[in-house]
Amino acid sequence: MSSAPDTQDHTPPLVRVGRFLGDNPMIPLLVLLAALIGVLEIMRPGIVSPFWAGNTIKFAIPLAMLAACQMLTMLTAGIDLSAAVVATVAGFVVATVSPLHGDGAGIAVALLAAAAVGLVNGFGVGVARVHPLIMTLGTGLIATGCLQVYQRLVIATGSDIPDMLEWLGTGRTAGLPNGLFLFVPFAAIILLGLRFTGFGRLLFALGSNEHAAKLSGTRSWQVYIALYLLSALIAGITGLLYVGMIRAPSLSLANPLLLPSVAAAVIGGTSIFGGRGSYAGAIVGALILTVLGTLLTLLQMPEGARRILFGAIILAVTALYVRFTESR
Amino acid sequence: MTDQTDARALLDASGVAKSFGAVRALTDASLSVNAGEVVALMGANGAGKSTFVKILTGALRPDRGRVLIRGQEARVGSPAEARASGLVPVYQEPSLIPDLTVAENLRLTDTPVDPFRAYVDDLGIANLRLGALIHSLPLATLRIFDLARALASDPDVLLLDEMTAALPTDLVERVLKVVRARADAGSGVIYISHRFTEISALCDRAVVLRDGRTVGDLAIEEGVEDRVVELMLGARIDLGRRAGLAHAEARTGTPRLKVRNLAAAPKLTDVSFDLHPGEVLGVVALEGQGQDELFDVLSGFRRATGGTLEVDGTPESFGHPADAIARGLTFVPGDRAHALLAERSVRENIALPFAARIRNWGPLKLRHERDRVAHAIEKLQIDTRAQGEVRRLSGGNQQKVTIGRWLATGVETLLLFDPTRGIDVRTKRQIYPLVRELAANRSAVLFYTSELEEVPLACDRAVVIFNGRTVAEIDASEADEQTLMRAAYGLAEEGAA
Amino acid sequence: MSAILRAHAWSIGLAILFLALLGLAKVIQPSFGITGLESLARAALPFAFATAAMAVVVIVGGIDLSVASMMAVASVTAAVLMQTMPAVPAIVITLAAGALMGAINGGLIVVTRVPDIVATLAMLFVWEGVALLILNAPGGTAADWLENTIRGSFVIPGLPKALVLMTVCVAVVWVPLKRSKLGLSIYATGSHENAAFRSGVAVGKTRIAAYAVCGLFAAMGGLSLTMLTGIGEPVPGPYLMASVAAVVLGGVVLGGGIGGLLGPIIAVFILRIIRTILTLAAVDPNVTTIVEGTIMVAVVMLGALVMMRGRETV
Amino acid sequence: AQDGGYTIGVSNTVQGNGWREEMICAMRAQALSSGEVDRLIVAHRNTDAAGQLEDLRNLIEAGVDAIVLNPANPDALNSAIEDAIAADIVVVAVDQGVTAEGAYVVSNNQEEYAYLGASWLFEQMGGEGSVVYMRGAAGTSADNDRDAGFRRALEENPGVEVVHEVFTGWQQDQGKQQMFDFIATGIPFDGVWTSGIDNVIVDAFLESGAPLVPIVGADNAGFVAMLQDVEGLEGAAVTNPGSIGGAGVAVALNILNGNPPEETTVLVDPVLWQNTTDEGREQIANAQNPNLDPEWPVSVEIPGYTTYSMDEIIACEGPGE
Ligand SMILES: Nc1ncnc2c1ncn2[C@@H]1O[C@H](COP(=O)(O)OP(=O)(O)OP(=O)(O)O)[C@@H](O)[C@H]1O
Ligand SMILES: Nc1ncnc2c1ncn2[C@@H]1O[C@H](COP(=O)(O)OP(=O)(O)OP(=O)(O)O)[C@@H](O)[C@H]1O
Ligand SMILES: [Mg+2]
Ligand SMILES: [Mg+2]
Repeated sequence: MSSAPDTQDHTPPLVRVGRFLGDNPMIPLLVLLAALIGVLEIMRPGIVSPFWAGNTIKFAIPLAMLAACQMLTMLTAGIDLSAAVVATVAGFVVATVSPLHGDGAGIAVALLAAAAVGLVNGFGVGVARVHPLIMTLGTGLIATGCLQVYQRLVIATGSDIPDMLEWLGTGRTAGLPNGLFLFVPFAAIILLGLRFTGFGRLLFALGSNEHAAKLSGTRSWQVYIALYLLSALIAGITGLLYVGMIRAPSLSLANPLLLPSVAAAVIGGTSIFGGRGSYAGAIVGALILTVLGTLLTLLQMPEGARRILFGAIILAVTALYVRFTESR
Repeated sequence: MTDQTDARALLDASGVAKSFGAVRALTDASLSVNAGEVVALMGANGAGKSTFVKILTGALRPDRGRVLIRGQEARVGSPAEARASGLVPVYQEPSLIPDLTVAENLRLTDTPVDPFRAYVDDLGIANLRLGALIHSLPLATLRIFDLARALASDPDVLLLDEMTAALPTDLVERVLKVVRARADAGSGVIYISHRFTEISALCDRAVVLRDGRTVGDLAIEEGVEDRVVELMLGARIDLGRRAGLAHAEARTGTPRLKVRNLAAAPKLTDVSFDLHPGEVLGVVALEGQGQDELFDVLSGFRRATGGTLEVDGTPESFGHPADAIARGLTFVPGDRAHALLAERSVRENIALPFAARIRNWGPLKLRHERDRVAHAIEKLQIDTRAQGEVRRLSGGNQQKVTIGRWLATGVETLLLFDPTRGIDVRTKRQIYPLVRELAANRSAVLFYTSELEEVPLACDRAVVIFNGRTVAEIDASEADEQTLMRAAYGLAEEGAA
Repeated sequence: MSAILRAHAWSIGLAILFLALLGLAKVIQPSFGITGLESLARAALPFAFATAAMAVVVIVGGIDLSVASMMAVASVTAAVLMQTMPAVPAIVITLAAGALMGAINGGLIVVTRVPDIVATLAMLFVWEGVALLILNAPGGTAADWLENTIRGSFVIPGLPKALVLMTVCVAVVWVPLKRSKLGLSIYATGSHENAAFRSGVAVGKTRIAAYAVCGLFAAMGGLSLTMLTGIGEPVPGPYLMASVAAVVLGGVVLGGGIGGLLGPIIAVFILRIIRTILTLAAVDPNVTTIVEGTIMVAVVMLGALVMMRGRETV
Repeated sequence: AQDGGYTIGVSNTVQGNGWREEMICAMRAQALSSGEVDRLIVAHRNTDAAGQLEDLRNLIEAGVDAIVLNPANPDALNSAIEDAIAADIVVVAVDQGVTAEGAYVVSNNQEEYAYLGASWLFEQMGGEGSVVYMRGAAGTSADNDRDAGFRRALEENPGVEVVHEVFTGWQQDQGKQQMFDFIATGIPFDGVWTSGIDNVIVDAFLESGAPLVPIVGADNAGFVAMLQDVEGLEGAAVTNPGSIGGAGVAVALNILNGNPPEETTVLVDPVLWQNTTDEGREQIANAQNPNLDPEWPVSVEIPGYTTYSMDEIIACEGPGE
């Protein structure tokens, strides 16, 4: 993507600021987030309160978790389009199995279902060498079909969401959503895992140059299977959290989160061509999208104009980010 | 220098500067070339040669500097514009489009086919297929096509960036002849290479870059090499002597590698040799004699179709490079694009093999990694100014990273495929002792090189492959270029080892 | 000859698969015949244009997630215009609007240097919004004669007019383009952008042109929706994922530089006939979704396998 | 094997929401319980009007005797419907009307649905104050019809103003988040009208601790349960039975058997159950069904049309399964 001739800035201070921001890509993202919050506060004075912050974080958590699926797979130049469906499946399954067999069994079955999709994805991508986009699109369809078949069997069982998940999804501790009890350790594992484990290294390596990784002794199919399994499990856990949060196990529960999860990852600086990305960026990306959603909900204008604004802001945010971080 | 910037100058650049973020690739580079002249652009790895060429041909925009074409101030904004004003480059990395055919690549640059065909012929590539897809062709052929395409577009100034680095000796000779003829016909040529034999055979003048600055402009004459090297490196070094090699021990006991009648269809038909611990075995071959296949088989990238391979006395057949690595065979490929994680740091590139196995997927041993990587960087003198992303390193430094990886890991058997390709003279002189040192520590090294002069400098003996078969085994003490060349052309008397 | 065969091996394989599936449809429903083919061609129309649109940008090394949204804009634009003006100028304006939308997408990608997938994801919302502003509920109208241009057979029975129209529309744009220098530049840019730039290709302009062609095809897709339904619908249909799937099934490589339009369009027909067959066989609709997903994955897997074999023996 | 031995085709363009799933199950149950249907071919997926045209033509190809469809749009499907009628296939549109000549319509009255609920809500608010208007999916026919009904009620209550209008896209998570967002602004309001995304709205109040205001929703199991159980919630459920699909199948069979309805359009008018009167509470208690999927409407039958039992619709099995 870097073939256009350079347009070098001649003003040294600007260059220096640009270089600094380029080395710390989180800063422009955080500035953009702060700017959006500022606009929101100006638009609706008084809205930015601890209560609002709690809400925003609460809704950003599942998005950020699904964005982890996208970010991790994108590191290897892949994508996981089945993530949202897997989350939905997990949410629906836990809500329908728990009343019959207990909460533990519900959660276990839900995660097993998620893992099954992940294994199939990993096999398809890593062994059969199907393009991840097609593979996960296909398994997403298959999982949706299976969910529909399954729901016909459980119409009469009713649904019940395990208390633990409701506590996690809707409860607050000291004003902050309980989801953070899940999310903070989760984010820490992803952040540290990417930097300081061999597996993390391999994800970057596969995305950057699979041939080189092979040359160095990596059996890439092992990495792919582990990766897509991991991604599906993350999606499954997200589904559990989400059903606890929305408390309505619908057949399309988390599906609307698919495109936003991709957006959150790429706004956060993950390259879909692999080899580059950070989870911290994806988390901020999820927050930006959530705040943007609020902003637009509260803007009273025709729905069409709202969507145009949404798209335009996403584009502007990423364009600015690209400007800042591209050290040329 | 002023006397050369007369109206005769086809191209005259001065005061060119270019920074990439914090890296100042060029600070004050200048160069001029006249009609009928071949000017060598010389400098150590990372001196800024490629960057200079890219600026002259519009692939990069300079921060500062002035470029005159035939005395006229020119602003070359893109490679297309450069072509239009008669500046035609062959870049260090192939610039042919991988998924298009040869013919389509020609059409893309409006290159006439007939002269192209004629040049390809002159350059020694037989049976040109215009319908062949670029990505199916070997690197050396692509370099030749790149050059023939440039020549066919009838350039005023031809800029060749390490055009010959990936070529075997026979093709290099032809390239030199054709380029010389082109200059004699009135073009100006800017020629980049790290090989002094080529420079003295071809060039009229040498412009030397050091750290992005032009530090010399001298006529090529007897004994100029020392002067150039001194300018390039800012210090004296010794050329062309076997750098205090310890002699290999007697070749007794089980060989590390025992290769018998190895074949990999279609090119490799019958190769046999032994490689013992503590020795460096050279492999000599012209382009396309099966040496690529040999290294692929040994490194686990493809299975042999015949013959046997024994490692420390046990027969092996590798299905994956991981198998080869598990048996201690590590491979440095010729094409660094295949070996590097372009967007990742030098450190991650070097440490890559550490994480490969499932049992190393857990937490990294950071201390250990840091030490090993630092050691490799120091041994190879890798220029780490742009270490955040390997693709920002100069070509030569990228090459060093591919070798450094295995130095950091520790090796039993190292398979080196043309490791000094595009590496500057100083580093080469560092690599030979390094290879010797590995051997001294009871590693075994298989060393293919396209530069015959390297064989006596680094190897204990050499096997020569011709037409997919080993046709000669020559001891280092007898391995002068003449002998090797005769054998490589299949003219040797001796039978296979 | 054999070179041509090899170059189109994938498309030929797909065509054989399609014919086999047609045969299967006939077996399941013996009355399946000319009207069946006509319905199939009509059903394939919007998908084929969406797929052609997607294929062009995938070949140039990008992707356009806003294809379905641009189709919606074109559909409502045409339906609204035809309320007040004759069909021909309305169609011309719609096509121009499509090319403009595509060029805007491409221009934004080139100027902002935002990766294609993000930029077009953002534009997906923008065009969706534009469609809603033009028409906030399904409405508008289409000239009556338009429907007849895709209804029935052309000259010989069994050659659906819809198929003829689609072939003509795609060919008129694509064939000259592919033969031109611009077409070559599109493939070059998709294959290796840096090498293309160094070979003198104006990479940015090429990319914008490819997106403009994508927009043009998307507008044709939108028009075909209006022709099929007689109205304009502001909500994008399910054409985004379907077009990506067909493009990949059709042998175009995500990442660029390889493939054409023939394979993807045959792939569209395969995906459509599978649905017809499943309906004819009265398969449970939930199972239908599973079968569709499985077939998509299986075909690509099989293709990868065949390709691997092919490469080893060559 | 049974009396009629008919083949019936079903076409539906929204998959994965409880209302539509109930509609499909009602069709299956009615086809089975009628004993006159051999085969039910169901084309049930997420698609647009053009996709529904494809499905309709596939059903015609499959040689069905009747098609029961939930149209994506009243005007867009005419060409295929006309083809079907020309092929002597009985066409019955459910839930929404179609404009094609010769097609029968058994429809929930969407405009009335909105009008009824909104009128109750505005009355509950005392004819004045601010209302939060949570619509369905932008750009769809059903949402547009409901908007017309809502606006009519609004005109009749000049003291009421819409303080916040937003599209939920008929998505539970969106609706919930949007409600949270609005509660966070602190702007006061006196009532909420929802287009069927209802229980999550009540949830948003409960979770955020905001004081409850009157809420109008649909007769979804989850919401109806809340009307009964949630302390301090004033609300009303407007019926919008998904079982209309069963009625559609019944009407189609009647036509096939030579008993067409008098009018080609049969509108099923909605009923409102409120939890503020004793009578209403009784209706709610009767309708309530805690076992049902919370997204399913509790009015699983349409008296006079459907003949299946509760168990049969929940079994969701059609003939030949
Ligand atoms: N895109 C880039 N970003 C950052 N640094 C760069 C970039 N391109 C080149 N450099 C740096 O500029 C310096 C000069 O590089 P250049 O490629 O011109 O060297 P060179 O003289 O061609 O070396 P070699 O002989 O190894 O090819 C190097 O330090 C290199 O790392
Ligand atoms: N227009 C550009 N803007 C920014 N970076 C560029 C541009 N063109 C090339 N580069 C970068 O410069 C670096 C060196 O480029 P490349 O590898 O193509 O050069 P090269 O001719 O092979 O030189 P060398 O072998 O010295 O590296 C690469 O990282 C490449 O991405
Ligand atoms: Mg260089
Ligand atoms: Mg360089």
